[in-house]
Amino acid sequence: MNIKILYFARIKEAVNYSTEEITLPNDIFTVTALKNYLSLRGDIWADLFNGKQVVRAAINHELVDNLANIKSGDEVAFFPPVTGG
Amino acid sequence: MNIKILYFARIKEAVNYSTEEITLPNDIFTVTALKNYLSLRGDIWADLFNGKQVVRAAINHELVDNLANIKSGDEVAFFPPVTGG
Amino acid sequence: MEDFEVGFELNKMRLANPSIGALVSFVGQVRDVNESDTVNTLTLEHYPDMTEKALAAIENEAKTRWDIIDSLIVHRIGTLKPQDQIVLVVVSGAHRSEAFKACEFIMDYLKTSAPFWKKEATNQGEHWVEAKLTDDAARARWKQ
Amino acid sequence: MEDFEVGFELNKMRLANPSIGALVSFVGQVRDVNESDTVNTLTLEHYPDMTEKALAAIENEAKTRWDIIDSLIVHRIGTLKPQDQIVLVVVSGAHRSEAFKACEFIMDYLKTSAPFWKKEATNQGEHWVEAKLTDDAARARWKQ
Repeated sequence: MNIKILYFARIKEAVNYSTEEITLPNDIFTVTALKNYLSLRGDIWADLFNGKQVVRAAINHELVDNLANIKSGDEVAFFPPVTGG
Repeated sequence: MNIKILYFARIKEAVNYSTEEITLPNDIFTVTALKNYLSLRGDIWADLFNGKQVVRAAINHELVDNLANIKSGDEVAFFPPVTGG
Repeated sequence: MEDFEVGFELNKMRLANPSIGALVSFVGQVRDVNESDTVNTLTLEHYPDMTEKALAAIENEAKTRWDIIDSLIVHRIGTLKPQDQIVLVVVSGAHRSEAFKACEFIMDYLKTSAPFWKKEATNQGEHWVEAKLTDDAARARWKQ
Repeated sequence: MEDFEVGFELNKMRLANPSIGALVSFVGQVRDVNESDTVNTLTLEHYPDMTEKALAAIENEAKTRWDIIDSLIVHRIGTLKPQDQIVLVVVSGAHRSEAFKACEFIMDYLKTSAPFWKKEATNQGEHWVEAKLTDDAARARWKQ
Protein backbone atom coordinates (compact mmCIF):
# COMPACT_ATOMS: atom_id res chain seq x y z
CA MET A 1 0.00 0.00 0.00
CA ASN A 2 1.04 3.60 -0.55
CA ILE A 3 1.32 6.12 2.25
CA LYS A 4 2.80 9.54 2.78
CA ILE A 5 5.23 10.10 5.64
CA LEU A 6 6.10 13.48 7.17
CA TYR A 7 8.99 14.18 9.56
CA PHE A 8 9.29 17.16 11.87
CA ALA A 9 11.85 19.00 14.00
CA ARG A 10 14.80 16.95 15.30
CA ILE A 11 13.64 13.88 13.37
CA LYS A 12 13.33 15.75 10.08
CA GLU A 13 16.88 17.01 10.49
CA ALA A 14 18.22 13.58 11.43
CA VAL A 15 16.75 11.73 8.45
CA ASN A 16 17.09 14.71 6.15
CA TYR A 17 13.57 14.22 4.81
CA SER A 18 10.56 16.38 5.43
CA THR A 19 8.16 14.22 3.44
CA GLU A 20 8.16 11.10 1.29
CA GLU A 21 5.65 8.86 -0.39
CA ILE A 22 6.42 5.17 -0.10
CA THR A 23 4.98 1.82 -1.01
CA LEU A 24 4.91 -0.49 1.98
CA PRO A 25 5.03 -4.28 2.03
CA ASN A 26 1.58 -5.68 2.80
CA ASP A 27 2.53 -6.88 6.28
CA ILE A 28 3.20 -3.36 7.60
CA PHE A 29 -0.08 -2.26 9.14
CA THR A 30 0.78 -0.72 12.51
CA VAL A 31 2.92 2.22 13.58
CA THR A 32 5.34 -0.15 15.30
CA ALA A 33 5.71 -2.21 12.15
CA LEU A 34 6.35 0.94 10.11
CA LYS A 35 8.99 2.11 12.60
CA ASN A 36 10.72 -1.28 12.42
CA TYR A 37 10.59 -1.20 8.64
CA LEU A 38 12.15 2.29 8.50
CA SER A 39 14.85 1.19 10.99
CA LEU A 40 16.25 -1.09 8.31
CA ARG A 41 17.33 1.93 6.25
CA GLY A 42 20.53 2.37 8.26
CA ASP A 43 22.04 3.50 11.54
CA ILE A 44 20.43 6.93 11.66
CA TRP A 45 17.01 5.42 11.07
CA ALA A 46 17.62 2.59 13.49
CA ASP A 47 18.72 5.04 16.21
CA LEU A 48 15.52 7.00 15.77
CA PHE A 49 13.04 4.18 15.47
CA ASN A 50 14.43 1.35 17.61
CA GLY A 51 12.46 2.58 20.61
CA LYS A 52 15.31 4.15 22.58
CA GLN A 53 14.02 7.66 22.02
CA VAL A 54 10.51 8.96 22.15
CA VAL A 55 9.05 9.37 18.66
CA ARG A 56 5.44 10.43 18.51
CA ALA A 57 3.23 9.48 15.57
CA ALA A 58 0.14 10.99 14.00
CA ILE A 59 -2.09 9.42 11.38
CA ASN A 60 -4.13 11.83 9.31
CA HIS A 61 -3.38 14.64 11.80
CA GLU A 62 -4.43 12.76 14.93
CA LEU A 63 -1.94 11.68 17.58
CA VAL A 64 -1.88 7.86 17.74
CA ASP A 65 -0.06 5.21 19.73
CA ASN A 66 2.21 2.50 18.35
CA LEU A 67 -0.59 -0.01 17.91
CA ALA A 68 -2.61 2.25 15.60
CA ASN A 69 -3.45 0.83 12.19
CA ILE A 70 -2.10 2.26 8.98
CA LYS A 71 -4.09 1.95 5.80
CA SER A 72 -3.44 2.84 2.21
CA GLY A 73 -3.55 6.58 1.53
CA ASP A 74 -2.82 7.57 5.12
CA GLU A 75 -0.64 10.52 6.02
CA VAL A 76 1.69 9.34 8.78
CA ALA A 77 3.83 11.86 10.69
CA PHE A 78 6.78 11.23 13.00
CA PHE A 79 7.98 13.88 15.41
CA PRO A 80 9.56 14.35 18.84
CA PRO A 81 7.45 15.27 21.88
CA VAL A 82 5.96 18.68 21.23
CA THR A 83 7.38 21.82 22.85
CA GLY A 84 5.08 24.65 21.85
CA GLY A 85 3.35 27.20 24.01
CA MET B 1 -12.27 56.73 75.23
CA ASN B 2 -12.75 58.41 71.87
CA ILE B 3 -12.98 56.51 68.59
CA LYS B 4 -14.04 57.18 65.05
CA ILE B 5 -16.64 54.92 63.42
CA LEU B 6 -17.20 54.56 59.68
CA TYR B 7 -20.19 52.86 58.04
CA PHE B 8 -20.33 51.55 54.49
CA ALA B 9 -22.80 50.38 51.87
CA ARG B 10 -26.09 48.92 53.14
CA ILE B 11 -25.18 49.75 56.73
CA LYS B 12 -24.32 53.35 55.98
CA GLU B 13 -27.71 53.76 54.32
CA ALA B 14 -29.57 52.07 57.17
CA VAL B 15 -28.06 54.18 59.95
CA ASN B 16 -27.80 57.27 57.78
CA TYR B 17 -24.27 57.96 58.97
CA SER B 18 -21.08 57.59 57.03
CA THR B 19 -18.80 58.56 59.89
CA GLU B 20 -19.00 59.72 63.49
CA GLU B 21 -16.66 60.36 66.39
CA ILE B 22 -17.91 59.11 69.72
CA THR B 23 -16.82 58.83 73.30
CA LEU B 24 -17.33 55.31 74.61
CA PRO B 25 -17.93 54.21 78.20
CA ASN B 26 -14.81 52.64 79.63
CA ASP B 27 -16.22 49.11 79.63
CA ILE B 28 -16.54 48.95 75.83
CA PHE B 29 -13.32 47.39 74.64
CA THR B 30 -14.28 44.74 72.09
CA VAL B 31 -16.13 44.84 68.77
CA THR B 32 -18.97 42.84 70.28
CA ALA B 33 -19.31 45.30 73.15
CA LEU B 34 -19.34 48.21 70.72
CA LYS B 35 -22.03 46.52 68.61
CA ASN B 36 -24.15 45.95 71.71
CA TYR B 37 -23.65 49.53 72.77
CA LEU B 38 -24.72 50.86 69.35
CA SER B 39 -27.77 48.54 69.40
CA LEU B 40 -29.19 50.63 72.23
CA ARG B 41 -29.69 53.56 69.86
CA GLY B 42 -32.97 52.18 68.54
CA ASP B 43 -34.63 49.59 66.35
CA ILE B 44 -32.61 50.24 63.21
CA TRP B 45 -29.39 49.93 65.16
CA ALA B 46 -30.56 46.90 67.03
CA ASP B 47 -31.59 45.17 63.81
CA LEU B 48 -28.14 45.72 62.37
CA PHE B 49 -26.03 44.89 65.38
CA ASN B 50 -27.96 42.23 67.28
CA GLY B 51 -26.13 39.47 65.44
CA LYS B 52 -28.94 38.43 63.11
CA GLN B 53 -27.17 39.80 60.06
CA VAL B 54 -23.54 39.60 59.08
CA VAL B 55 -21.73 42.84 59.89
CA ARG B 56 -18.00 42.84 59.28
CA ALA B 57 -15.67 45.07 61.26
CA ALA B 58 -12.28 46.58 60.57
CA ILE B 59 -10.04 48.35 63.05
CA ASN B 60 -7.52 50.75 61.59
CA HIS B 61 -8.13 49.28 58.10
CA GLU B 62 -7.63 45.64 59.05
CA LEU B 63 -10.48 43.12 59.06
CA VAL B 64 -11.04 41.89 62.60
CA ASP B 65 -13.38 39.49 64.39
CA ASN B 66 -15.84 40.30 67.15
CA LEU B 67 -13.33 39.65 69.93
CA ALA B 68 -10.85 42.22 68.66
CA ASN B 69 -9.88 44.94 71.11
CA ILE B 70 -10.73 48.57 70.57
CA LYS B 71 -8.49 51.26 72.02
CA SER B 72 -8.69 55.00 72.17
CA GLY B 73 -8.04 56.72 68.84
CA ASP B 74 -8.97 53.68 66.75
CA GLU B 75 -10.82 53.94 63.46
CA VAL B 76 -13.52 51.27 63.55
CA ALA B 77 -15.50 50.46 60.40
CA PHE B 78 -18.71 48.46 60.02
CA PHE B 79 -19.79 47.08 56.68
CA PRO B 80 -21.61 44.16 55.05
CA PRO B 81 -19.70 41.25 53.49
CA VAL B 82 -17.70 42.65 50.57
CA THR B 83 -18.87 42.19 46.98
CA GLY B 84 -16.14 43.66 44.77
CA GLY B 85 -14.30 42.11 41.86
CA MET C 1 -12.74 56.07 38.32
CA GLU C 2 -11.04 56.03 34.96
CA ASP C 3 -11.04 52.90 32.84
CA PHE C 4 -7.91 50.79 32.33
CA GLU C 5 -6.42 49.68 29.01
CA VAL C 6 -5.77 45.96 29.37
CA GLY C 7 -3.31 45.71 26.47
CA PHE C 8 -1.24 48.58 27.82
CA GLU C 9 -1.06 47.07 31.32
CA LEU C 10 -0.19 43.57 30.10
CA ASN C 11 2.50 44.78 27.71
CA LYS C 12 3.96 47.10 30.32
CA MET C 13 4.41 44.32 32.86
CA ARG C 14 5.64 41.78 30.29
CA LEU C 15 8.19 44.06 28.63
CA ALA C 16 9.59 45.25 31.97
CA ASN C 17 11.31 41.91 32.60
CA PRO C 18 12.85 39.54 30.04
CA SER C 19 12.77 36.62 32.47
CA ILE C 20 8.96 36.63 32.36
CA GLY C 21 7.75 33.57 30.47
CA ALA C 22 4.10 33.61 31.53
CA LEU C 23 1.56 36.35 32.01
CA VAL C 24 -1.90 35.49 33.36
CA SER C 25 -4.65 38.07 33.56
CA PHE C 26 -8.21 38.36 34.75
CA VAL C 27 -10.67 41.01 33.57
CA GLY C 28 -14.07 41.39 35.20
CA GLN C 29 -16.89 42.85 33.13
CA VAL C 30 -20.26 44.23 34.26
CA ARG C 31 -22.83 41.73 32.98
CA ASP C 32 -26.08 42.91 31.42
CA VAL C 33 -28.20 40.50 33.48
CA ASN C 34 -27.63 39.44 37.07
CA GLU C 35 -30.00 37.04 38.82
CA SER C 36 -32.52 37.49 36.00
CA ASP C 37 -32.78 41.30 36.30
CA THR C 38 -31.50 43.57 33.57
CA VAL C 39 -28.77 45.72 35.04
CA ASN C 40 -28.84 49.40 34.12
CA THR C 41 -25.91 50.53 36.24
CA LEU C 42 -23.58 49.07 38.83
CA THR C 43 -22.15 51.41 41.45
CA LEU C 44 -19.04 50.45 43.36
CA GLU C 45 -18.42 51.94 46.78
CA HIS C 46 -15.22 51.29 48.68
CA TYR C 47 -13.32 52.18 51.87
CA PRO C 48 -10.42 54.14 50.42
CA ASP C 49 -7.97 54.01 53.34
CA MET C 50 -8.46 50.27 53.70
CA THR C 51 -8.56 49.37 50.01
CA GLU C 52 -4.94 50.13 49.31
CA LYS C 53 -3.74 48.14 52.33
CA ALA C 54 -6.04 45.22 51.60
CA LEU C 55 -4.93 44.91 47.98
CA ALA C 56 -1.25 45.23 48.92
CA ALA C 57 -1.70 42.51 51.56
CA ILE C 58 -3.29 40.18 49.00
CA GLU C 59 -0.48 40.74 46.50
CA ASN C 60 2.15 40.20 49.20
CA GLU C 61 0.52 36.96 50.25
CA ALA C 62 0.48 35.78 46.63
CA LYS C 63 4.18 36.60 46.28
CA THR C 64 4.93 34.65 49.45
CA ARG C 65 3.04 31.59 48.28
CA TRP C 66 4.14 31.39 44.66
CA ASP C 67 7.23 32.03 42.61
CA ILE C 68 5.97 34.99 40.63
CA ILE C 69 7.73 38.05 39.29
CA ASP C 70 5.16 40.85 39.39
CA SER C 71 1.48 41.49 39.99
CA LEU C 72 -1.03 44.24 39.44
CA ILE C 73 -4.55 44.89 40.71
CA VAL C 74 -6.73 47.66 39.27
CA HIS C 75 -10.25 48.00 40.65
CA ARG C 76 -12.65 50.62 39.42
CA ILE C 77 -15.10 52.46 41.65
CA GLY C 78 -18.08 54.69 40.96
CA THR C 79 -20.93 54.06 38.58
CA LEU C 80 -20.42 51.59 35.72
CA LYS C 81 -22.72 50.20 33.06
CA PRO C 82 -23.02 46.78 31.43
CA GLN C 83 -19.89 45.77 29.51
CA ASP C 84 -17.71 48.18 31.45
CA GLN C 85 -14.56 46.67 32.90
CA ILE C 86 -14.61 46.38 36.72
CA VAL C 87 -11.34 44.81 37.72
CA LEU C 88 -8.00 43.76 36.26
CA VAL C 89 -5.53 41.37 37.86
CA VAL C 90 -2.26 40.56 36.11
CA VAL C 91 0.42 38.17 37.37
CA SER C 92 3.72 37.39 35.67
CA GLY C 93 6.26 34.68 36.36
CA ALA C 94 8.87 32.49 34.78
CA HIS C 95 6.39 29.61 34.39
CA ARG C 96 2.67 29.37 33.86
CA SER C 97 1.51 27.15 36.71
CA GLU C 98 2.55 29.56 39.48
CA ALA C 99 1.17 32.55 37.58
CA PHE C 100 -2.22 30.88 37.08
CA LYS C 101 -2.52 29.94 40.76
CA ALA C 102 -1.44 33.36 42.00
CA CYS C 103 -3.87 35.19 39.70
CA GLU C 104 -6.83 33.06 40.76
CA PHE C 105 -5.79 33.38 44.42
CA ILE C 106 -5.69 37.17 44.15
CA MET C 107 -9.19 37.24 42.63
CA ASP C 108 -10.60 34.88 45.27
CA TYR C 109 -9.13 36.97 48.08
CA LEU C 110 -10.12 40.26 46.51
CA LYS C 111 -13.72 39.01 46.27
CA THR C 112 -13.83 38.18 49.97
CA SER C 113 -11.51 40.61 51.75
CA ALA C 114 -11.11 43.83 49.78
CA PRO C 115 -13.58 46.53 50.91
CA PHE C 116 -15.74 47.03 47.82
CA TRP C 117 -19.53 46.89 47.65
CA LYS C 118 -21.72 46.74 44.57
CA LYS C 119 -25.12 48.33 44.20
CA GLU C 120 -27.17 47.43 41.15
CA ALA C 121 -29.80 49.63 39.55
CA THR C 122 -32.38 47.62 37.61
CA ASN C 123 -35.86 48.46 36.34
CA GLN C 124 -37.12 47.03 39.64
CA GLY C 125 -35.09 49.57 41.61
CA GLU C 126 -31.75 49.68 43.36
CA HIS C 127 -30.32 47.02 45.62
CA TRP C 128 -27.01 46.06 47.18
CA VAL C 129 -25.53 42.91 45.70
CA GLU C 130 -25.44 40.04 48.19
CA ALA C 131 -22.14 38.33 48.96
CA LYS C 132 -22.02 34.83 47.48
CA LEU C 133 -21.30 31.66 49.39
CA THR C 134 -19.43 30.40 46.33
CA ASP C 135 -16.91 33.20 46.84
CA ASP C 136 -16.35 32.12 50.45
CA ALA C 137 -15.88 28.55 49.23
CA ALA C 138 -13.44 29.68 46.55
CA ARG C 139 -11.39 31.48 49.15
CA ALA C 140 -11.50 28.56 51.58
CA ARG C 141 -9.68 26.37 49.04
CA TRP C 142 -6.52 28.43 49.60
CA LYS C 143 -6.42 28.10 53.39
CA GLN C 144 -3.10 26.77 54.55
CA MET D 1 3.92 34.81 11.69
CA GLU D 2 2.54 38.20 12.60
CA ASP D 3 2.33 39.30 16.19
CA PHE D 4 -0.97 39.59 18.06
CA GLU D 5 -2.27 42.59 19.95
CA VAL D 6 -3.43 41.26 23.30
CA GLY D 7 -5.60 44.26 24.18
CA PHE D 8 -7.43 44.06 20.89
CA GLU D 9 -8.12 40.33 21.25
CA LEU D 10 -9.32 40.59 24.85
CA ASN D 11 -11.58 43.55 24.18
CA LYS D 12 -12.99 41.93 21.05
CA MET D 13 -14.00 38.77 22.89
CA ARG D 14 -15.30 40.63 25.94
CA LEU D 15 -17.38 43.18 24.05
CA ALA D 16 -18.92 40.55 21.79
CA ASN D 17 -21.10 39.20 24.61
CA PRO D 18 -22.69 41.16 27.47
CA SER D 19 -23.20 37.99 29.53
CA ILE D 20 -19.42 37.62 29.90
CA GLY D 21 -18.45 38.38 33.49
CA ALA D 22 -14.93 36.92 33.48
CA LEU D 23 -12.11 36.92 30.97
CA VAL D 24 -8.93 34.97 31.71
CA SER D 25 -5.91 35.17 29.45
CA PHE D 26 -2.47 33.67 29.16
CA VAL D 27 0.40 35.24 27.22
CA GLY D 28 3.66 33.35 26.70
CA GLN D 29 6.81 35.39 26.19
CA VAL D 30 10.22 34.28 24.84
CA ARG D 31 12.57 34.47 27.84
CA ASP D 32 16.07 35.87 27.49
CA VAL D 33 17.67 32.96 29.35
CA ASN D 34 16.65 29.31 29.24
CA GLU D 35 18.51 26.64 31.21
CA SER D 36 21.33 29.15 31.86
CA ASP D 37 22.04 29.92 28.19
CA THR D 38 21.31 33.33 26.73
CA VAL D 39 18.74 32.90 23.97
CA ASN D 40 19.36 34.82 20.77
CA THR D 41 16.42 33.50 18.79
CA LEU D 42 13.67 30.92 19.20
CA THR D 43 12.31 29.28 16.05
CA LEU D 44 8.94 27.58 16.11
CA GLU D 45 8.19 24.84 13.60
CA HIS D 46 4.77 23.26 13.35
CA TYR D 47 2.72 20.73 11.37
CA PRO D 48 0.23 23.03 9.68
CA ASP D 49 -2.47 20.55 8.69
CA MET D 50 -2.50 19.07 12.17
CA THR D 51 -2.18 22.30 14.16
CA GLU D 52 -5.59 23.65 13.32
CA LYS D 53 -7.31 20.36 14.17
CA ALA D 54 -5.34 19.91 17.38
CA LEU D 55 -6.13 23.41 18.65
CA ALA D 56 -9.81 23.08 17.74
CA ALA D 57 -9.96 19.73 19.56
CA ILE D 58 -8.44 21.28 22.70
CA GLU D 59 -10.90 24.17 22.63
CA ASN D 60 -13.82 21.80 22.10
CA GLU D 61 -12.72 19.67 25.02
CA ALA D 62 -12.50 22.76 27.23
CA LYS D 63 -16.02 23.80 26.20
CA THR D 64 -17.30 20.33 27.04
CA ARG D 65 -15.72 20.30 30.47
CA TRP D 66 -16.48 23.84 31.65
CA ASP D 67 -19.27 26.35 31.36
CA ILE D 68 -17.44 28.93 29.27
CA ILE D 69 -18.68 31.30 26.60
CA ASP D 70 -15.80 31.68 24.14
CA SER D 71 -12.14 30.83 23.71
CA LEU D 72 -9.24 31.82 21.48
CA ILE D 73 -5.82 30.35 20.83
CA VAL D 74 -3.18 32.25 18.83
CA HIS D 75 0.21 30.57 18.43
CA ARG D 76 3.04 32.20 16.53
CA ILE D 77 5.47 30.28 14.32
CA GLY D 78 8.76 31.20 12.70
CA THR D 79 11.72 32.93 14.28
CA LEU D 80 11.18 35.00 17.42
CA LYS D 81 13.53 36.83 19.76
CA PRO D 82 13.53 37.37 23.53
CA GLN D 83 10.48 39.29 24.78
CA ASP D 84 8.46 38.43 21.70
CA GLN D 85 5.03 37.00 22.41
CA ILE D 86 4.68 33.29 21.53
CA VAL D 87 1.16 32.29 22.43
CA LEU D 88 -2.13 33.80 23.56
CA VAL D 89 -5.04 31.92 25.12
CA VAL D 90 -8.20 33.76 26.10
CA VAL D 91 -11.26 32.22 27.76
CA SER D 92 -14.45 34.03 28.69
CA GLY D 93 -17.37 32.92 30.81
CA ALA D 94 -20.08 34.13 33.11
CA HIS D 95 -17.96 33.35 36.20
CA ARG D 96 -14.26 33.30 36.94
CA SER D 97 -13.68 29.81 38.30
CA GLU D 98 -14.66 28.02 35.09
CA ALA D 99 -12.73 30.50 32.95
CA PHE D 100 -9.54 30.07 35.01
CA LYS D 101 -9.72 26.27 34.82
CA ALA D 102 -10.46 26.21 31.09
CA CYS D 103 -7.63 28.62 30.28
CA GLU D 104 -5.07 26.62 32.25
CA PHE D 105 -6.39 23.37 30.77
CA ILE D 106 -5.99 24.72 27.23
CA MET D 107 -2.38 25.75 27.95
CA ASP D 108 -1.54 22.38 29.52
CA TYR D 109 -2.99 20.49 26.56
CA LEU D 110 -1.45 22.82 24.00
CA LYS D 111 1.96 22.22 25.61
CA THR D 112 1.62 18.46 25.29
CA SER D 113 -0.52 17.76 22.24
CA ALA D 114 -0.33 20.60 19.72
CA PRO D 115 2.34 19.98 17.05
CA PHE D 116 4.81 22.79 17.71
CA TRP D 117 8.56 22.42 18.24
CA LYS D 118 11.00 25.02 19.52
CA LYS D 119 14.61 25.41 18.42
CA GLU D 120 16.80 27.78 20.39
CA ALA D 121 19.82 29.60 19.02
CA THR D 122 22.30 30.53 21.76
CA ASN D 123 25.95 31.56 21.65
CA GLN D 124 26.71 27.84 22.15
CA GLY D 125 24.84 26.96 18.95
CA GLU D 126 21.40 25.74 18.00
CA HIS D 127 19.43 23.00 19.73
CA TRP D 128 15.91 21.69 19.88
CA VAL D 129 14.17 22.38 23.17
CA GLU D 130 13.48 19.19 25.15
CA ALA D 131 9.96 18.39 26.23
CA LYS D 132 9.52 18.81 29.99
CA LEU D 133 8.22 16.16 32.37
CA THR D 134 6.51 18.96 34.31
CA ASP D 135 4.33 19.58 31.24
CA ASP D 136 3.30 15.92 31.14
CA ALA D 137 2.50 16.12 34.84
CA ALA D 138 0.49 19.30 34.35
CA ARG D 139 -1.56 17.61 31.67
CA ALA D 140 -2.05 14.46 33.71
CA ARG D 141 -3.90 16.47 36.39
CA TRP D 142 -6.80 16.94 33.98
CA LYS D 143 -7.31 13.24 33.14
CA GLN D 144 -10.86 12.18 33.77
